[in-house]
Amino acid sequence: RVLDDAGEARGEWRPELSPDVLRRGLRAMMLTRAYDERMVRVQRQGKTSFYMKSTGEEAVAVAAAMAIDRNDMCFPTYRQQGLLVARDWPLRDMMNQVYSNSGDRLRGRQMPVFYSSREAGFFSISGNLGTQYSQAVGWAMASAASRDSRIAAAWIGDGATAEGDFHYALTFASVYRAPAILNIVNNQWAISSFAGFAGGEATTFAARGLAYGLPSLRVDGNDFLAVFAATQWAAARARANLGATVIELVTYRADGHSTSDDPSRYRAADEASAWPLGDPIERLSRHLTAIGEWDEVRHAALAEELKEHVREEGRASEALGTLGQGPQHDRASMFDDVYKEMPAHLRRQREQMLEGR
Amino acid sequence: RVLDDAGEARGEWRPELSPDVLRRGLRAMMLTRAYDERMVRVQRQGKTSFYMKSTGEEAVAVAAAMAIDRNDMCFPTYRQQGLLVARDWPLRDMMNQVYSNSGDRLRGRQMPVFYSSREAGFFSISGNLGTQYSQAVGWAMASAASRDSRIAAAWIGDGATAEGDFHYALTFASVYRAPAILNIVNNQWAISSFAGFAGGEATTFAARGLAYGLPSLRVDGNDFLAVFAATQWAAARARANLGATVIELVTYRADGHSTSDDPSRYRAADEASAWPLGDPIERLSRHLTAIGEWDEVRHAALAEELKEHVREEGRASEALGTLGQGPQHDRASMFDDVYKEMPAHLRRQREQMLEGR
Amino acid sequence: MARMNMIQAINSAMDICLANDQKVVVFGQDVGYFGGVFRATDRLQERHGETRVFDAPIAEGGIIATAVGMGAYGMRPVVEIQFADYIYPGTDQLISEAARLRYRTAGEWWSPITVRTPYGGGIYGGQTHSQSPEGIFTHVAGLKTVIPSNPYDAKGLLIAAIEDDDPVLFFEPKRLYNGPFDGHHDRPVTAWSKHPAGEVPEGHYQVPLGKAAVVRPGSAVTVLVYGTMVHVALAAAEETGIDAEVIDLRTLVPLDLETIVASVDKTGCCVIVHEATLTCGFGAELAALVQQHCFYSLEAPIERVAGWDTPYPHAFEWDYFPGPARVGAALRRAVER
Amino acid sequence: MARMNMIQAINSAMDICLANDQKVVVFGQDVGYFGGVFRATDRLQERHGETRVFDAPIAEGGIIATAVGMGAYGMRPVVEIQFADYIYPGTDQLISEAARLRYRTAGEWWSPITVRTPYGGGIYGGQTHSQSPEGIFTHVAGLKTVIPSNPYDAKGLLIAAIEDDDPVLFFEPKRLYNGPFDGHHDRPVTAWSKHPAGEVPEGHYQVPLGKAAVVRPGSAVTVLVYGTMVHVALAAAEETGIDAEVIDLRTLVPLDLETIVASVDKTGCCVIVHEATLTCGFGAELAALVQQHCFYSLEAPIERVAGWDTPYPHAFEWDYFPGPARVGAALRRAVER
Ligand SMILES: Cc1ncc(C[n+]2csc(CCOP(=O)(O)OP(=O)(O)O)c2C)c(N)n1
Ligand SMILES: Cc1ncc(C[n+]2csc(CCOP(=O)(O)OP(=O)(O)O)c2C)c(N)n1
Ligand SMILES: [Mg+2]
Ligand SMILES: [Mg+2]
Repeated sequence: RVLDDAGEARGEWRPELSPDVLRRGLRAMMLTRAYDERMVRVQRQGKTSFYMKSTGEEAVAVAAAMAIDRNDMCFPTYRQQGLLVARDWPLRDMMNQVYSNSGDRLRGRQMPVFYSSREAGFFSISGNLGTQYSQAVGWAMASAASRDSRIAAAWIGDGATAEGDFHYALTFASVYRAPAILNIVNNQWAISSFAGFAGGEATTFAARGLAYGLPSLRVDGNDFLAVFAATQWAAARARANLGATVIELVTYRADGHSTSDDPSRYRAADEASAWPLGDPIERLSRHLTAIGEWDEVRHAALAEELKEHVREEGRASEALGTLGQGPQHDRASMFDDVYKEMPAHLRRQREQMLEGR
Repeated sequence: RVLDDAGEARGEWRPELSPDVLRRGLRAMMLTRAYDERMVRVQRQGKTSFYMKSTGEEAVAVAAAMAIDRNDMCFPTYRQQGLLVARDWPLRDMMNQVYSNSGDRLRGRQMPVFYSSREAGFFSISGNLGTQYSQAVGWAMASAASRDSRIAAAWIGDGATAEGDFHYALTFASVYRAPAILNIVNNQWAISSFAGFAGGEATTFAARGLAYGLPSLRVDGNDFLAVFAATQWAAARARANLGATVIELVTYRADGHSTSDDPSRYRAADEASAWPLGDPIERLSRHLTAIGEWDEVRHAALAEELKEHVREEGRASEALGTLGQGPQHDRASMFDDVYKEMPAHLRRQREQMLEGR
Repeated sequence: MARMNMIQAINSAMDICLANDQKVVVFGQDVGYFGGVFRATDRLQERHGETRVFDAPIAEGGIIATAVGMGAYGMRPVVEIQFADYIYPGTDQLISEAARLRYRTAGEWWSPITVRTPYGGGIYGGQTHSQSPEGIFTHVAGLKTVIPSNPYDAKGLLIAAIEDDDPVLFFEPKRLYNGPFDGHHDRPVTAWSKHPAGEVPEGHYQVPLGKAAVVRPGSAVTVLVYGTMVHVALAAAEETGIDAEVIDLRTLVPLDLETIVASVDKTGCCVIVHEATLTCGFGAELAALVQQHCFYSLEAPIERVAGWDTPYPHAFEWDYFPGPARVGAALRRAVER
Repeated sequence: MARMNMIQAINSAMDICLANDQKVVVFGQDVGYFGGVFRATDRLQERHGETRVFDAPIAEGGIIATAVGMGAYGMRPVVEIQFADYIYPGTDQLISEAARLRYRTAGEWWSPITVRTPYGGGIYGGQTHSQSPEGIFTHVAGLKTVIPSNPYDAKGLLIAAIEDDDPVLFFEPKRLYNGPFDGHHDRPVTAWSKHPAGEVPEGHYQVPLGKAAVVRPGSAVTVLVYGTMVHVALAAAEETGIDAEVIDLRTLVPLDLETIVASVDKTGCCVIVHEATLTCGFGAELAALVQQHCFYSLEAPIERVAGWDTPYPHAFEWDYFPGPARVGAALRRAVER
């Protein structure tokens, strides 16, 4: 932890960051939150089927994205949309995916928020928890074997650490010294069950890394500066071919698991309002204010600007359709990309569908 | 480690064991080795298809079996035949399994050495590495839930710790405080690859347990007294409902992986003869001699007696058949036990086989 | 008698088994305190305690592995895999262990586990919340596979599965939880409360494993279905006016071949419908068996209507889902021979 | 031209791909320094270095997962699963990831991995060293499944698989490694060196995926086989003197349906043989397709000869293995209609 309650940055882990960089981080976190808020609204309006927010966890993704290189490869979960935002990926493209509309690069195939962007170095999100974590290590092994300086950064939730892929990732990362940053996002909840059900009570998640001989850090995930500093350190190690680092990011899922979830059924109503660890956005803006680089007027203005920006992007995306209203891609396209070339049996099936058989 | 090179027992972990108990342990280890030697010979003679020795690892199984209760449940790998021997299970019954003969309780269904004995508290050995480890934790959870004082003891090889089941076992054991002893048999080899390929270079296997909040011990697996003491301690913890303990047993696979293996292809010829950590049998007999409870004459006599015993048991078992010569169970029995009651389609298939269709 | 939807019927089955047999335990992700993401275990922890109904780590492999171990101890674990799409990390323990334990020990040990898991599409779940993987497990000797299509059967079959001494995979058609959805996604679904099969006894009863049900007698064509497709087939029969005999298999393994053969010998043709992808789906086995046993009474090729051989596409759910139109067309082709 | 057994042919295929394409890497348990428990990767580490040919931890799930990640990076990983019986911990990464990556990203990413694994019985391997799990993977859209039956095809198909941009499962009939075993376990096996298909070019060539081979032309009955069963079927044809047309499928998915249909339309009957358990094996799909496409030319029920629906029993290997006697009996039944 670098930022204290007063917004002061303390300790040796305090990174040297210019006010501009800090403001960029603040902006990306605020934009991520504004985006989340709009998308939940449009989901309620029936414009799409599902949505997942990252409220309270914006620093985990945004600070990490800013601490690694633009072309390092990210293997995220469904709660790191902040990576795309921090990498200035167009919101309208993300919205097109959420709407499965005619502009969706994924051609309406994936559930909302399962983004993919090769260009943004953002690996395809799988609905299956944990699988990306071990894949990231494979990607990093390949990068190292190719004498490529790019590293891989992966994220996994506290709950998903119980999957075999977590164990595979740490084992292979240790055995092959993979240049990877293995982030564990401990937001204290896995849908309705708290982190203890992944073994997070008996010890920390960071401790897991040590058991494989991997240096491991445990940081305040709502502290932009701390996340940035830890990630920067891990990235430098990986690039120096010193291998992988495990980073546990302690944060808090401030909202429901998804639009299909009702947290009031399993956690105290006031727990969220108490907001353990505080709001990462507030904390960074307090710090900027403390160092005289920010104030309420600018904050309010920025909030307004971002809200307007999200609205515009939303209009642009909805012009390309929504899941509720369409338009969408041509349904016949659903037979493409199962294989590189469409085999005969899929051509037959496409015919059948078009003939209504 | 309790036994030093001179055969002296030192340190606070030194268990209070009567010379009789030690002699029983020595006998079981020597019998296990004599058994292994004969079975490899008969395999070479074509009397069965396959065999796996535990040479050099006898203490791992025998001392553990003696340190837990007779009705605690063991979930072994294929290298803990010493458990059955230490529990005085008839060798001829084990041989019947190896021969898949008419006396084989498993009705010729399993490959040699994949023993199973409910009566001996020895769980069915699976060909699939690691699966028994997580099952043992489930068994232990059930025992605890049933307020049963029996505990589970499981074994896994260094190589197999890389499987997901290892991670599941430690996670569930930690979350549910399962009364289990989780042994990791680090014999430094996994067929041709050394323990480093399971991440055993960067750290110890015992360290894995700590990462899940489980107390973990690392013991000299060729030291009968050390294995006994560690197991006894872990068993007491489990029975007091303090949860699971991880024990790494450092030992050495003194021979090939199996009769299908040729270690000269992947490890130095003299490595085995150097015998890292020494021979557990020699070390215990040296200790007994040091305390004036054993001598060469008695040792030689015992060796002779055991050899004769194995020969007799072999004759008794071979009278019931060998894989090469038969007799075996009725082949129609191969349709039994797929389900509790044989469904129609299997009855049809059995008919077909008998009619040669 | 009470009126129950499918979730309530499934909940009641577990509730009764927990009450009748101390050896029954229920666990899985979010099933304990929360009562399951589909509410199937609602209140069970409250009623039966935390040691018998509890939450599990997110490790399907570990859930099934520990269930197998508990089964070996002598318990009857009932585990929930939150979505059938997530069962794959558990395949090794299911195929290599649960299915084979009795065989490899010649009956010395066995694993009487029940694995409940919601399957099938129709809820905009995309490729990872819509799959029908039953065909993978029906290939595995030693496993039983059960798929109910209504509350009455769901409760009776689940009780039978839990009380059965073999490992049973119990696939729950999630699209049917609230009502007999017939594939007309543009129309409101009638609630189970208005359906005869929504009449469910409160107490203990079994619907035997391995017995199919003729849910619509007919003479023109035999339709083999299970789960969600039962109601789609019934709708297609009504809408085409074709006198189809609709057979709800209910149990895939062991299969009620007699009922199938008797029907096809009578009708002379057969349409098979499932939501799983076509190639190597359970329909392939059905077609192989029907042509083998009814070869001389078949008057037309057996038709398979199934999910296309692609992942389940989020936006094109209703082009993927084998609805009444496709099934109706197949019925027509079958009778217009 | 050189004389190679199947292991040498497979080794040569990997050797050539490693030499031609820096993006090819080979790894798996014991494949590096040791050269594989079946010697398939013998000397490859020596020739191509430890970063391109290496040992892996005992974690099939991790092996396939890291291969998928390497594939996403742009490499062409070729991994070995030591026995097909141990592929199950990798099913999630194969089914949920490798098979779907291209689809779910609309072609933005893909996973050109090749998974080699020895399958089938006949070596007294019992239930955990004898399985034929191909039918589980042929159900999965996005995967290709290849099974060679001789050294020439093995090399050409493996090169094609490695150079293919889709994930390919390459099942190697371990009983054929040393010779064309025909099921007569009581007779010596003739070595590949005495078999025409043991003539293998030293250099690079492909046998295209998706093309079957008519290995024995005939007019009386069509026999559909792959892997070990090719030689069993040929033996059965010779021994019964029945003029069978034996088709070696070579690739199961995508399937060469044309060749199959043309043959059955000609012969009027069809026998399908595989070693995998009968129920829901790949033979079920073949039977379903043949009856659908050849209904009006079929003169007798399609026969399936397969492994019994039990685990592979160690002591009764030869009662389990579908040998020439069983296949011959099926041929007779087919022609004596
Ligand atoms: C293999 C698998 N099992 C179960 C699920 C269902 N599921 C989706 S999210 C979730 C909880 C994940 O919790 P955590 O890993 O802590 O991530 P968080 O949602 O807190 O960010 C579960 C159980 C899944 N998607 N994949
Ligand atoms: C799931 C699985 N993968 C691979 C194998 C093949 N295999 C059998 S033993 C073995 C080596 C195991 O090494 P280790 O766990 O250290 O046990 P040890 O043989 O040294 O006692 C391997 C890879 C297997 N039996 N099961
Ligand atoms: Mg979480
Ligand atoms: Mg070992």
